[in-house]
Amino acid sequence: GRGAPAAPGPDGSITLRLAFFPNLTHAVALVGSARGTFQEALGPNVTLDLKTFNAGPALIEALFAGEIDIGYVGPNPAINGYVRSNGQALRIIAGACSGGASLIVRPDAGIASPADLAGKTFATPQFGGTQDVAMRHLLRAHGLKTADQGGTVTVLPTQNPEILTLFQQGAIDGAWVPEPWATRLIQEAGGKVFIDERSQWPDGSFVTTHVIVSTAFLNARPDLVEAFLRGHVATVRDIQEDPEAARSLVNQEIERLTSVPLPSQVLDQALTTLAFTYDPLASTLFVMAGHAFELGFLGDEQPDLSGIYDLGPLNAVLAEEGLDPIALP
Amino acid sequence: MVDQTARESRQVVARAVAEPQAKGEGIPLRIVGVHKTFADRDRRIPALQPIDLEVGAGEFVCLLGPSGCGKSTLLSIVAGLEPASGGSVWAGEREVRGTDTDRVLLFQEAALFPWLDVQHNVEFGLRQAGMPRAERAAVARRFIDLVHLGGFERSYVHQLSGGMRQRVALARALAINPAVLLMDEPFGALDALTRDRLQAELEAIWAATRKTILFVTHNVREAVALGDRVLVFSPRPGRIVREFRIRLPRPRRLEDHALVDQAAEILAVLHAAAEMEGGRHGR
Amino acid sequence: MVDQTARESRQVVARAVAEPQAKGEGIPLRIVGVHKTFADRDRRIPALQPIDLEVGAGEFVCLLGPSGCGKSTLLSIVAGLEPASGGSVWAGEREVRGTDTDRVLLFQEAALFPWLDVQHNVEFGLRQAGMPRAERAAVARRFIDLVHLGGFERSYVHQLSGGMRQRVALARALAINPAVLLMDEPFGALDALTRDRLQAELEAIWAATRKTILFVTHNVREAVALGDRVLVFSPRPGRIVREFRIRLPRPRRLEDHALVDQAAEILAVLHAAAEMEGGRHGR
Amino acid sequence: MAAEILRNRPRAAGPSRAALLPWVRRLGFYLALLALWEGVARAGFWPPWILPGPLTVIETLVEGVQRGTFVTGAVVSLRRLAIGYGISLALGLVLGLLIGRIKVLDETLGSLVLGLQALPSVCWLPLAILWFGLNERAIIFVVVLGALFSIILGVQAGVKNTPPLYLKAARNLGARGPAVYTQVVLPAALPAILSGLKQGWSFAWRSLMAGELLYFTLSLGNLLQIGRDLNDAAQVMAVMLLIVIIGVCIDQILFAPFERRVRERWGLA
Amino acid sequence: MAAEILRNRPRAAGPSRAALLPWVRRLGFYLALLALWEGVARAGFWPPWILPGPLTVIETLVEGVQRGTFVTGAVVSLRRLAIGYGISLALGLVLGLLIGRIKVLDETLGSLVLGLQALPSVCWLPLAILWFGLNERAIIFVVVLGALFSIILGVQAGVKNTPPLYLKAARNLGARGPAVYTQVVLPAALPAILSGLKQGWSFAWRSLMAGELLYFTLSLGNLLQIGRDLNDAAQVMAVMLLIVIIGVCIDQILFAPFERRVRERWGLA
Ligand SMILES: Nc1ncnc2c1ncn2[C@@H]1O[C@H](COP(=O)(O)OP(=O)(O)OP(=O)(O)O)[C@@H](O)[C@H]1O
Ligand SMILES: Nc1ncnc2c1ncn2[C@@H]1O[C@H](COP(=O)(O)OP(=O)(O)OP(=O)(O)O)[C@@H](O)[C@H]1O
Ligand SMILES: [Mg+2]
Ligand SMILES: [Mg+2]
Repeated sequence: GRGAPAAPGPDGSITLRLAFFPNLTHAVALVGSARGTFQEALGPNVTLDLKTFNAGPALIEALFAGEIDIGYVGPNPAINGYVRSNGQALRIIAGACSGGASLIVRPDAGIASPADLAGKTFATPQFGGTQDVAMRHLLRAHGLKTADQGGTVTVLPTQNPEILTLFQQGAIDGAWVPEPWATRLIQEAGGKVFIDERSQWPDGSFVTTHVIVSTAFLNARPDLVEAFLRGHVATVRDIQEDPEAARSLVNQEIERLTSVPLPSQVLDQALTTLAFTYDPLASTLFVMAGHAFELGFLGDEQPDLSGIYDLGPLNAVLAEEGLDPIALP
Repeated sequence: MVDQTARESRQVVARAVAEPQAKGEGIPLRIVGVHKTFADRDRRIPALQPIDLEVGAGEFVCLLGPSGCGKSTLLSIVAGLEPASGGSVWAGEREVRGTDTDRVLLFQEAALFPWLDVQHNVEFGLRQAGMPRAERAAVARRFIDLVHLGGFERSYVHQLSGGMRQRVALARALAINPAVLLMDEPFGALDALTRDRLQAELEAIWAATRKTILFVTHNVREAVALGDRVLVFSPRPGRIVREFRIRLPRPRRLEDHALVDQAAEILAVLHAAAEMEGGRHGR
Repeated sequence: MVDQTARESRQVVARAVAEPQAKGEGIPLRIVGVHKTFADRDRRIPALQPIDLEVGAGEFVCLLGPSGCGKSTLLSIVAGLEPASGGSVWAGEREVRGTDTDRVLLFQEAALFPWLDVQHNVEFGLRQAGMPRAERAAVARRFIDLVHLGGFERSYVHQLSGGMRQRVALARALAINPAVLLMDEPFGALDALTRDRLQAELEAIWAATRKTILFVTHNVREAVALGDRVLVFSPRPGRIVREFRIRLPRPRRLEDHALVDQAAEILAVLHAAAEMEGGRHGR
Repeated sequence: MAAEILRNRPRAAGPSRAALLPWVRRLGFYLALLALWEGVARAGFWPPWILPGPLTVIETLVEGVQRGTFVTGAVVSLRRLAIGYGISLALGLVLGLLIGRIKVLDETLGSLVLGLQALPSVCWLPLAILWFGLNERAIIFVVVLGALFSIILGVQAGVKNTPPLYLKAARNLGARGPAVYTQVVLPAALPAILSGLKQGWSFAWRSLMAGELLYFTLSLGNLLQIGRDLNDAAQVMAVMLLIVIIGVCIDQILFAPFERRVRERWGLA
Repeated sequence: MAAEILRNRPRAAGPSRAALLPWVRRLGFYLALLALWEGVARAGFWPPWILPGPLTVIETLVEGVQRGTFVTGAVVSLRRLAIGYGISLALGLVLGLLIGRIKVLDETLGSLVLGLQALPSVCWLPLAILWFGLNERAIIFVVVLGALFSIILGVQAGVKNTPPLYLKAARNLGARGPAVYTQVVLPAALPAILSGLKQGWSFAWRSLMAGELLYFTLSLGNLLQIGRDLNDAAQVMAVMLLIVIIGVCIDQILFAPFERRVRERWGLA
C-alpha cells in the first residue's frame, strides 16, 4: 500500500506506521510505545508498526513515499516537507518537545557578550537547519556578518560528531547544537553555555519536536489520528507527572534500539533543558520560518504555512480530557 | 623406417576413425576473386591479390609461399573467420558467410584455451556439437593418443612444449571430423620423426574419409609428399604464381628421388617468384 | 642461388655489425649435471635428465630432439630464466644465477611486446642497455632491414604474420649483440627462401663476431648446415644420446651430398633413440 | 610415457612449513600494525576519545560481541550483503557480457555505466523507498545498485580485453550462442573479471553501510552510525575493525583461493 | 616493399558518417530514457515532489547553472576530485605494482586492501579532521583513501594477470629495476589497469560526496546534501544528473579514447 494509508485487512485490522528517532527529544514516542499507551489508545484492531530513523529528511522521504502515517520530527523537516509538497503531504497535529538547544562556547575563546562573536568561528549541525538559522539570526541581530557575506564571523555547518571533535581540538570557538550535544560539549569538552536558546523565546518555549501526519492518512482515518493523539497526550502528561520514571524508561529504550545508552550525567543535564508538551508552539514555528526566509533559506517567496497545522483532532482530545484547547496564532 | 611408422600409425587411425562418420567427407571449395586489404587508422596493407581457386571434393592442396604473403589470411577467409575485401568463397553448394564446423581451421598459433586442460581442449568442439559426455571423452582420448600425448590429458597449456601444443591443436581439429580441413603449418614445430608419423596419420585419415584439405607449409618436400596439387604464392600481396599437380603414387616416401626432384623444381619456382617480386618492388 | 643470397646478405650484415663491438664476442658455456623436473600440485614431470655439456667460445652447437624432450627447458635454464632442479651452468668465468645480456634467448614463441610497434620492440634491448635514442633507432632499422621487414616499423604485433613475428624477435635478439645466442627454433615458421637468407645472415654475423650459439631446430639439414656440433636428445626426460662433430667446410650448401648424407645419419640416430626410448616406456 | 608422470609425490601430513610461512608473515605484519597504532595512541598526540588505541578498540569489539549486538549486527548485514551481492553478480555478469560483446549496447547502456557508478549510494535511497517501501528489499536494492555497475564495468573490461584469437578458435570449433559466453568469453576473461568482482564486493559493502541508514535496525551500518552520532571513537573503530576483518577473511576464503586456482591453470602464478 | 603500404587513404573532411552513427544511437538512447522517465513521472503513480520528471529536473539544473551555484559547486568538486584522484593514481600505481610483484608485500599489505576498501568513506572523516583539520586537504584525504585501494586492487590484479612470458622476455633483453615496471609490467597490464582506474574514479566520486559533508562549502556534495535535507527531490536529481553527465563526459573524453587506443595497438578491437 504505497502512497496511501494501509487498507484494513480482511479481519478489519489496520496497521498504523509510526516513525521517530531513538533520541531524547523524541522521549514521548519512546515512552508511549514502550508503555503501550499508544497501543491502548488505538485499540486491539490497530497494529502499531514502529519505524526508527536517524534523521528528519529520511523520515519525510518515507512519509512522501507513503511508508509512514504518523511521525515525530523537528520543525525544519516538517516545514520542508510541507513546502515541497505544496502543502499537500503532511499536517502538524501536536507538539511533543520544547527547548534543548544552546550556543556553547569555549571558555578560553573570550566570548562574554554578543559583540565578542566577531572574528570567531562557530559550528552548526546543518546548513539551513534550525540551529544554523538561530545562529545566523543572532549574528544578524547584532549587526555581524558572516564570512561569506564579507563579514568576520565564520559559520561552519558540520555534522554533530565532527563538532565535538573540532571543539575538543579548539578548531572552533563555539557551536549552536541541540541536546544531547550541547551537554556533551560542556561535559566532555569543557564548553560553557553562552546562550540557552530558551532565553531567546517568550515563555522560554520553542518547538523542538512535534507530531506530523500524512494528509492521506488524516483524511482516511481521522478517528485513528484522534485515537493516537489520545495516547500522545496521555504520555505527555505521564512524563510531566513522573519525569523520573520517564527518564529511565527513555534511556532503556535508547539502549534497546541503538544498543548504546546515553551516559547518565549527559541524560540528567540534557533533560533539564527540555520540556515535553503537546502544545505545538505554533507561533515559534512561524517565527523560525520567518527568520529562515529572511536569511534566504526558504526560496524567493515567503512560503505560505497557514495550512500546516490541523489541530482539530488534538483539540477534540483535549476537550475530552477537560483540558484547554490550543489556538493558532 | 618411415613406412614402418606409417603402418603403425594407420592402426591408430583405424581406431580413431572407426565409427561410421556420415559427415567429414570432403566437399568442393570454390574461391572466386577473393582479395584482402587490411586497413588501420592511416594505412592500407594489401595482403592478398584476387585469388581464384577450385578445390575438388576430397582433394589435398598444399600452399607454399614466402612469409607474410597472405596464406594464413586466405585460410581465415575460407574458414569464415575473416571477411574478404572482395570476392566470394563457396563450400559445397553454399556461399561462406561465417564459420561452420564443416570447415575447421587449424591455426598457425595453436590457439588452445588456457583455462582448459588438454582433454577438455580436445573435447571442446565435440561438446559444441552436442556429443554426450562419455562419448566425447572417449573420442578425445583417441585423438590425444593419435598425437602421442597420452598421459598429458590433465596438463594445462602452459605446461606443454611448443610442439606439444601444436599437436593438441591438431587433435582438437581432427576430433570434430570436418569435411574441410584448413591447416596452417600444422607440423611446423615438430621434430622430423613426429612429423613423419603425423603426416602418415593425416594421410591415413584423409584416405579413409576423403576430406578436402588446404594445407599451408614451408616445407616443400612435405607439400610434395602430401598434396594432390601444390600452389606457389608470390610475396605479399599474394597471388598464385604457379600450380603443380603432383602425380607421384602414394604412399610417397620423402626420400624418393622423384619426390626430391619435384620439390627442387618447386623450390626453384618459389625462389624465382620471390626474386622477381622483390625486384618489382625495388628490393 | 643460395650462394648469391648469402653473398648479398653478407653485405647487409657487414653494415649491421660494422661498429666496433667489444662485447658480443663468444664466451664458453659449461653445463654441469643440469636436470629439471616440473612439479605442480599433484604430479612431477621430469623434463631433463642430468645434462653435461661444454661449449667452446665461439662454437655453434645445434640441438636436435623429439618434441617435448626438454630442449626449450635447457635453453631457458642456460638463459637464467628458469631455475634448474639441480646442477649448474657457467657462462665464461661466472656461474649463471639469472639473466644477463651476454646471454640472450630467442624464444620459441616470438614473445614480442604487443604494446610496442616493430621498431620499438627491436629497440627494447638497446634502450635497456642505455643506448641513446638516435643511435638505437638506427641500429634497430639496420636489423629490421636485415630480417626483411623494412616498411613494417610502425606495425604492431597483431598486424604481422607468424613468420614476420619470428623475424622481429630475431632482429630484437641480434640487435643487442650478445656473447651467447640461445636460439629456439628461430626459423621454424619461415619459408625456404627466407630461411636460407637468414641462415646466411646468421652465419655471417657469427663468422664476424664469433658468438657462442646454442641453436634448437627440428630441421636436421639446418643443424648440419650451421653447427660445429650437433647434439641429439632422447625423448622426455631428455638427455644427450649422441654428439656429432660436423667437419664439413664452410660455407656449406644444403644440397651438398656430404651434408645430406650426414643429415641422414643423424636422422637415423634420432629415430633410433626415439624408438628405443619409446619402447623403454612401453609405447 | 604416462608412467613417468609420477603422482606419488609425498604429501606432507598437515600443512607444510612453506605453506605456513605466508601466514606467519601476515600475522607478524598485523601485529606490527597494531603495535604501531598502540604506540601512536599512547604517545598522546591526541586524546584517547579521539584516537583510542587498539586495546581499547578490541575491548569494545569483544564487549560488543559478548553482548551480542555486534554478532547480530554482523549477521544481519552479511545476510543483506550476500543477497545483494549475489543479485549484482548475476545481473552484472549477464549485463557485462552483453555490453562487452554487443556494440550497440556498449554505445548506449555502456556509456552510462561510469556515470551511474559515480553516484553515491544515498542517491538511491529515495528510489528504494518508492519502489520497495521501508524493508529489507529496499536496503538490498541499494546494495545491488551500489555493486552492479562496478561488476558490469569489470566484466565488460575483461571481456573486451580477451584476445580475439580465443573467440575465433571457439567459433571455428562450432561454438554458438550462449555457449560462446559461458564456455569461452567468461572463462577467458575470468582472471580480469575476478578483480572486477572484488571491486564490486567493496562497493557492495559501502553501499550497504549507506543503505542501512534507510531506517533503523540493528546492523553494522547502524552500529557505525550510532558510534558516530555518539562520537564514540572506540565503537566506530570497533565496527571498522570488524568490517576490515570480515573483508580480509572473505578475501582469503573466497577470492584468494579462486584467483590462485585460476592463475595456476593459466600459468600466471 | 614499403611502397605498397599506402598512406594516402582518403580521409573524409570532418567526421565521417560511420563515426557519427554511435553518437546518433547514444543520443537516441538517452532521449528514449528521458522520455520513459517523463512518462513514468507523468503517469502519476507518485506525487511530483518525490518523483519529479526530467523536465522539472533539467529546469532545476538550468536554474542552478544560471544562478551559478551548480557551476561553482561543480568546479570546486571537480578540483578536489582531480587532485585527490591524481594523488591516488600516483600512489595506487606504485603500490599496486609493488604489491603485484613482490610476494611479501602481497602477503602482508595486499591482504589488507580488500578489507580497507570495504570501509565506507565516512569512517575516514575523523582521521581526516585529526590529521588535517577542517580544510581542503581533509576532503582530499578522504577522496584519496576512497579511491586508493580500488586503484591498488586494479593495478595489482592487472600485474598479476600479465603473462609471465613478457617479463621473461624483458629480463632476457636486459630490463632491470624500475625499467621492468615502467616499460614492461605497467604497459603489459595496461588494458586491465584501465578498468581498475575507472573503478577508482567512481570510488573517488562517491568518497568526495561523503568527504564534502565534512563541512559546508558550495560543492556538489553539499548541494546534494542540502537537497536531501530540504527533501527537494528536484535538486537531488539535478545534482545526480550533473554527476552522471560529468561521469559520462569524463568516460568519453578521458577513458574511452585511451582504452580504444590501447585496444587498437594490442589488436583487441
Ligand atoms: N590484422 C592485420 N592488420 C594488418 N595487417 C595484417 C593483419 N594480419 C595480417 N596482416 C598482413 O597481411 C600480410 C599477410 O599475412 P598472413 O598472416 O596471411 O601471412 P602468411 O602468408 O600466413 O605468412 P607466414 O608464413 O609468415 O605465416 C602480412 O604482410 C601482414 O603484415
Ligand atoms: N611449466 C611447466 N610445467 C610443467 N611441465 C612443463 C612445463 N614446461 C615444460 N614442461 C614439460 O617439460 C617437457 C619439456 O618441455 P620443453 O618445452 O623443454 O620441450 P622441447 O624440447 O622444447 O619441445 P618442443 O620441441 O615441442 O618445443 C615437456 O614434456 C613439457 O610437458
Ligand atoms: Mg601464416
Ligand atoms: Mg621447445
